[in-house]
Amino acid sequence: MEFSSPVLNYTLLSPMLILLGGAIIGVLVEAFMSKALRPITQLSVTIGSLILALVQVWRIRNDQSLTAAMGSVVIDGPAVLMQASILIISLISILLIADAQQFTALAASLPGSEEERHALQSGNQVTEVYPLTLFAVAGMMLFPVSSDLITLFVALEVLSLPLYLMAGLSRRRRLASQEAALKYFLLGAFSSAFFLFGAAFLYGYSSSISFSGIRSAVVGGSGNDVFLLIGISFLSVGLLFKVGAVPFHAWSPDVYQGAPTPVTAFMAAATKIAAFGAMLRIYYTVFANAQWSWSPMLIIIAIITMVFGSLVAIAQRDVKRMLAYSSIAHAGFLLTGIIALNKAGLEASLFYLFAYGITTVGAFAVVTLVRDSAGEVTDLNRWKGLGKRSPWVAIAFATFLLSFAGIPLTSGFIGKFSIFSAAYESGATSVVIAGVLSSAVAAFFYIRVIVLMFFTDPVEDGTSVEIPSSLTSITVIFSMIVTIALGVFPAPILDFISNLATFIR
Amino acid sequence: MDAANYLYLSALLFTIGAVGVVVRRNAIVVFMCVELMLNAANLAFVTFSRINGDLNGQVVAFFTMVVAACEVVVGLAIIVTIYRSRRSASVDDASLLKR
Amino acid sequence: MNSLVLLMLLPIIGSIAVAATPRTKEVLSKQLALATTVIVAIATLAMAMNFQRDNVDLQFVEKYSWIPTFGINFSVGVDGLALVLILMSTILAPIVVLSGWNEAHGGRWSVKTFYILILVLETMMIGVFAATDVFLFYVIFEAMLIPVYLLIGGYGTGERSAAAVKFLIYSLFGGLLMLASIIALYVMSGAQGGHTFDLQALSQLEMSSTTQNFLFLGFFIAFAIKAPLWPLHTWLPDAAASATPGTSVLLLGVLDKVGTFGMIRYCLTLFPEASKTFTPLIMVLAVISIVYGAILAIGQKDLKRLIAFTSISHFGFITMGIFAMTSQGHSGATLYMFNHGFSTAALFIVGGWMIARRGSSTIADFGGLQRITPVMAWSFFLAGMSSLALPGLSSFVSEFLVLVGTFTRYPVHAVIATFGIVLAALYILIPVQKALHGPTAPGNEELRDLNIREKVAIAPVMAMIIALGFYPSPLLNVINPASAHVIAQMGFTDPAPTNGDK
Amino acid sequence: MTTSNSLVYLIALPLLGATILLLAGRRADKWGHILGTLMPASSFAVGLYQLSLMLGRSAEERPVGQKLFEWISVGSFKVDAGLLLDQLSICFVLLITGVGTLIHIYSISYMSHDKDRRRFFAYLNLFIAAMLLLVLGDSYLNLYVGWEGVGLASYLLIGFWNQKPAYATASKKAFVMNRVGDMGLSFAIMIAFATVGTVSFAGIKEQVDQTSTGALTAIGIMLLVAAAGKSAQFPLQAWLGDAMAGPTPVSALIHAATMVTAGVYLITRSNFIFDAAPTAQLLVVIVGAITLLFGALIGTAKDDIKKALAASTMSQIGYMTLAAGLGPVGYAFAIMHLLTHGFFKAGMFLGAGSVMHGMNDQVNMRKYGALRKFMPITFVTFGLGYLAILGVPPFAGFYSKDMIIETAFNAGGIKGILLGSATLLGAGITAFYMSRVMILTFTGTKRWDEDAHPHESPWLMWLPMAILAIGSVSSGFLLSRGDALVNWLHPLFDHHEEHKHHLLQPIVVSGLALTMVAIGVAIAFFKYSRQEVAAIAPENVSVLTKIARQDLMQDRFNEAVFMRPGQQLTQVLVKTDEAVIDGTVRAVGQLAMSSSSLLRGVQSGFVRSYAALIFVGAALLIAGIWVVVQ
Repeated sequence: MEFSSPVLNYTLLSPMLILLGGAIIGVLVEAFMSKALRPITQLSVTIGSLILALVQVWRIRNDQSLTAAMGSVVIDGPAVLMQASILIISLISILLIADAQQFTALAASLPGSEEERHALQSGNQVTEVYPLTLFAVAGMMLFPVSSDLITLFVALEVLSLPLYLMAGLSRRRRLASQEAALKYFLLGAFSSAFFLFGAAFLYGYSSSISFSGIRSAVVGGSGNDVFLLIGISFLSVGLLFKVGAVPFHAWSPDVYQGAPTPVTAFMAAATKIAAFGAMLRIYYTVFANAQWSWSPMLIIIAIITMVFGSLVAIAQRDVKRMLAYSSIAHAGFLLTGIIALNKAGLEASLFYLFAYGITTVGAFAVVTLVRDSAGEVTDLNRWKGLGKRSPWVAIAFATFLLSFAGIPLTSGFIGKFSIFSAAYESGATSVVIAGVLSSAVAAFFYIRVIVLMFFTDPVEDGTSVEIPSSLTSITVIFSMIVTIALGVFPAPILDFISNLATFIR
Repeated sequence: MDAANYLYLSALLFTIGAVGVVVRRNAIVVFMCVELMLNAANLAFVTFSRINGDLNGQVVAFFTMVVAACEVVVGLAIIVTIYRSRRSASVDDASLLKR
Repeated sequence: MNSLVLLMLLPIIGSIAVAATPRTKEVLSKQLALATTVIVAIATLAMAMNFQRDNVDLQFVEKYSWIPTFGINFSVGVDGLALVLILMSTILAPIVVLSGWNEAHGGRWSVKTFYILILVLETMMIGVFAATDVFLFYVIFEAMLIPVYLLIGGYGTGERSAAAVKFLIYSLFGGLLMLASIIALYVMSGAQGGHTFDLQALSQLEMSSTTQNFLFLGFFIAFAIKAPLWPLHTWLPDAAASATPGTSVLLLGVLDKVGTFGMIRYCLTLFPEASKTFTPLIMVLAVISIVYGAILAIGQKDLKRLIAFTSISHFGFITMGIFAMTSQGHSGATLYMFNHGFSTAALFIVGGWMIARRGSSTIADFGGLQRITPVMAWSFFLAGMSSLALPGLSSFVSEFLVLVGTFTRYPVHAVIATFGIVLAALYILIPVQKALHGPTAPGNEELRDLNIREKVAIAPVMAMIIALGFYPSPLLNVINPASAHVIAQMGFTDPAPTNGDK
Repeated sequence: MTTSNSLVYLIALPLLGATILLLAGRRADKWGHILGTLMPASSFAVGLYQLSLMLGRSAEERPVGQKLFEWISVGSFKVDAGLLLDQLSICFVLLITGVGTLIHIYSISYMSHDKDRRRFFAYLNLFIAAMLLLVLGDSYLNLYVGWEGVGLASYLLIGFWNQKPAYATASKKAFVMNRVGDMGLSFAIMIAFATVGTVSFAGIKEQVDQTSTGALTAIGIMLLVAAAGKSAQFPLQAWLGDAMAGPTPVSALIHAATMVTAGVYLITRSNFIFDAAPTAQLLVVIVGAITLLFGALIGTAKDDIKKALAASTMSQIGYMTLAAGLGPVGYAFAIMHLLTHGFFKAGMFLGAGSVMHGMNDQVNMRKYGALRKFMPITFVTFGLGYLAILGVPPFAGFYSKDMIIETAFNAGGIKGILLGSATLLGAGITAFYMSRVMILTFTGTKRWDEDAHPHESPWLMWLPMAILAIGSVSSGFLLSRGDALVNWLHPLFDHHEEHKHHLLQPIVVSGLALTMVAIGVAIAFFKYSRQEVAAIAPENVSVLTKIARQDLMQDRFNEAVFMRPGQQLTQVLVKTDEAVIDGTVRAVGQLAMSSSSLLRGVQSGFVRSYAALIFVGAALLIAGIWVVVQ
């Protein structure tokens, strides 16, 4: 049999290729560059490739193609929007990652060992985190645009594996950090096994691994429904795990807490976009006609997720954990966007993902600022009176929290409103009501933090706000501006989204 | 012989693997169980490819092996670091982060 | 100047000016705030002059596209009802600033922050009454909570942050229920010819009676919490007890009016049928609020809490008047909103001065003030008389209109409510006797009487209370057409005299 | 109806006075009392001027009105700020301003030692203004304004010395019990509007024929409640005794001459309603009868001179109410007794004040005695008033009271007998307790405190007493001469049933009355003049006396039935609000909290349990989808 050489549309793939290229350069830099120059070079390479990729995405924003890579990658409006959001989020997260204080000098060394201390003193700070990030970003870019099972699976792994490692790189509380990495890895692998198994049955059902093939099988209704159902449920397990929906959420609080905060920020924001992007594409295109089967379960999961997340967050005493649970709750809200299964739902989800991502990065960025001699302070009780110590940081954090809570004039409110109205439009009233009620519960713990910061007096325990570099401040300020701008004048973005938000099949 | 039996087998292997993940303490073993699950999936793919009479399934199987290999690299790296710092490969010891 | 938007901008500009002042120049920021509020008040009066009384359509309408994707406009306009409430808010603002000249000093944050918050709040107060786009209304309705929350939590006394949180959670909860209803309306409007939030358009929507009932509840509960109506009232006493007098005035005088205003503007306009369905229940709740609030007021030992409970009773009257669906009840209720603003303001302001001087808000700590500080005592007494609706004072007109209007359709409710006037005599005269009469209580000997600033601040309120008692026509002439319009839209007509069915 | 633009001045002048005195503050201390006295005097002048105009017109032309402005107008509910001066209101206007002026004059001297005299005059002026509004308002709502206005003024004046807690309480009590009555008035107005569609006197009068008796009865009963509250009639009488806490001139003006008679005015003014509602009318009579005996009995046991007089006031107003309840034949006599009573009771109160003035504000009659030598003028004026109230011819009471007794007997049937005998009995008891007052105060031996140096009061005080004394001598004769008052008021009332069946001839009535009086006086004489009076009230007295001393248990009753349960209810509700309603809210919060910490348990920290969670989740998911599909 003769093979025909694959036809690739490099322009459309360029954003991802650029990132991979940058990543490889990063690896080489790590290997051969002198330790003095390494950090700055890595940073510039990373930022450079991210910006380049962003530019590329902007340039291809109006191109549409099902055959960017022999039909395994689809580039359409939503794809562009998701990739753009991922890149922007990554850019501002990189600014946080650039703070070397957060990362262990030598991941391979034993915690507290001579080796580690030496590496630290000699300033022999390894910077593998940058290429890892780029690989992860590349994976995230690929995940929502892949249009066959292989690509989907590969992309999933490409985005996951670097994250597993990054989770373990924290400089302080390394044991916890490594534990986080372990948990994340084992559970991630576990869930991707489900994912793969589901993929196998979809293949079995439709005798095709391309989305279009599966979709036409679903539409046609030919084939063994049992396979389809097994396929859908197991594939969903893999995806729901990534987005952190109950009961597949268990990893996220631990990992969010254990991982270095910049990584948490990156992970919490970007992974959600990638995973939801993929979900949106799969459920809106591939499974759309099988809605009868999955919609009810997804509704239940969504409700459980938002209620659980909001409730458990109340009792949290650790900022990062609290944010983790709040992100679980938000996963629930985002699921309503998928349940909606209409254009409004797609637009709303895309807006929500972007807005939420920005706010999340901002919030974690603030977390990196509150420190004492031993590093970050994540114990909420020690955040008391932050508003007195450094009002602006506190105000920024308050803004992010209010946006999470969905108070009007913040991006969070527009997001909630649009996604709920989309869900209501599709008749999923129960989800909307559950969402509204759990928002009420959620508001409670966000406000508690605000009270803590502004209305309780500071305790003198060396907790202070120190800004590592102007990069972090850029992130915070940028996120704050976007959060408010999207709340007050969302019109331009919304229009931009609604122009592009149509899946091509 | 009926290809469906291979599916039952793969389902069985998958379940064994999943149960193994839940019950075994040693990180390495847990990881091996995950590998078992992946291979169960592979078996399913191959079987289906046989049933459907095209090669896609087998191609997938190859990809999966590669991916699995990468996972091994990352996984072992993490497990080894944990082992070195904790002197134990039991996943139950690693429970600092909870509630 | 007939632009509501400009009117809304004025306080913002003022707040920016205040923000620009150096932290040390506290007096300057106060003066700026005062100047702004006075200008706004004058501007509002000027607009009120140009208001065409007998025109029931919205006036001073302005409309700017805001979020076209969702069909949201920044559209404002007023009818008699809204105009009267805006007038009340803007007149109260300078009085609050002047009377509470020093109340920002005990706060967590700088004095100027206090006035920035007040001015921002004033903008929102105008906007919330002027909004004719449901989304815009909701946004302001929710956003308003933040400045009030900060004012209570930041400058209040006692359990201020707890009270502030209670207030916020209560309101947010109600707001979210309302949001659910708003979403439903929005979706339905989309299904029936184009997404919109325009009040007029939404009032035309077709919907099943069940839907209408649920959506109505979404709105009504939000408003019933704001107003507050029994049994959703428990946040108010705490909030009022911890807030500064000025904040309490704005809270009870203006913000809570948003609740009763909303009942008329949104519940009745958007869900006429559902309103009728729920009227029996609401009337009962209103009557309970009247009596319950009064009795609890009698039982209070803390002056601020007492005033808060009297307001619960008064809001009962307002709600009753609204849902009685007679022109007397309706106009009475609206007039009541206005008058209550001033009589409660008077009580809180003067009470606040007493408390500030004595350093305690426990009624038992006062005594014999009539001889030590006659002017202050008299102001308090007059405020009290207005609160118990003494004929010849403004509240009497509104309260009696509500009662008469209710009686013609709901005699039993009206009769029970009327017992409230006896209880009112008690809840006012008991504190009056304890605080103003009797022998001079220890710790009261040295109290100062009102100074010029305070006299200037309270004089207009008192003037208003007396003048409107004898000559309410200017307001009634503005209110009547609006109320009549609503009643007509609801398809009600006043019951004709029965002659006892002879 | 002819209009007059000067009516408003009647009210405006005293109101202006009050405003000036209150706003001017201490600055006005020098001249406050002068201004305060001039204002009612000048409205008295205006009143006389209006009277002269009235006399110049034919009976039908006499009523004049004045519309000031549109007060309230919503839908069909239209009320103008309008005044009405007719034959009835002019009587009141003159009484109020006339007696009022005298009492102002009296107060100048009586209050001269009080540093708050200016404030006192301000309150008095406020009262005059409110009272005039009450009698001049042309609709029930306008009347209501004056009605509560006098209530306020009375509250302020009773509590004038409110630094004494007891006095402050007394004033509060008065206001609250009045409010109960006011509630009745507002009910009446509401019913009127709901049934008749208007609240103006004229408007309702026109429609009486079209209106059902039931509605009218309801209105009537509610008006009666109002009247009872204001006029201290049974069962709302309890506040009057305590109201004596106010300075004596106040008791004279408000709680004897004018305000307490407002109830009688209300009933007379509403004659068209009561005439058409027999049931309501009957109730009026009953209330009147009960009260006149009730008050009289209390009077017999009081040692406090002012409280004794207050009790007698209550009883005398009972007479008026009774008369007003007898319908067209009674109204005029009610008003006549009201006027004469205004003179002699005010006079006696001022007398009492003068006595207290001399006795260091001692009010206990057992500490008086033999004062006639020391304050002759007071003795004479008081004495004349005494004779008047007894109804000894030719003094004022003789005319007015006998008319009422006679009309009562002539009410016909068993009703007539009962009422008649009640009034007769009342006359007898009145004679007894008034003689008791006379004897204890002016005759017998000195029972003074050591520091008492009784002396006649200055002319500023005895002059008004003298003038009132003249009134109490002559007024009855003048008013009844040729049925002057009856004819004067005649046009206001419609006399469709003019069939007088004379049960007893006037002369017989007078005879009976005088006999009763004689008996009463005799008993008093033997009980208090023949034997020594104890300076301290004896405790070993009959149960009846004990009860009478406690105002026939009225306060006990109110406390037991209203106050204590009320207080308990309040306490319970306060606790409930905290525990139950707010408790529920807090419970919800608690629930969230606890469920939160419960659910946290899921996050055990063991990776294997997380894996198990995923495993189970996947199983459930597949099962769920399966269920859904089947």
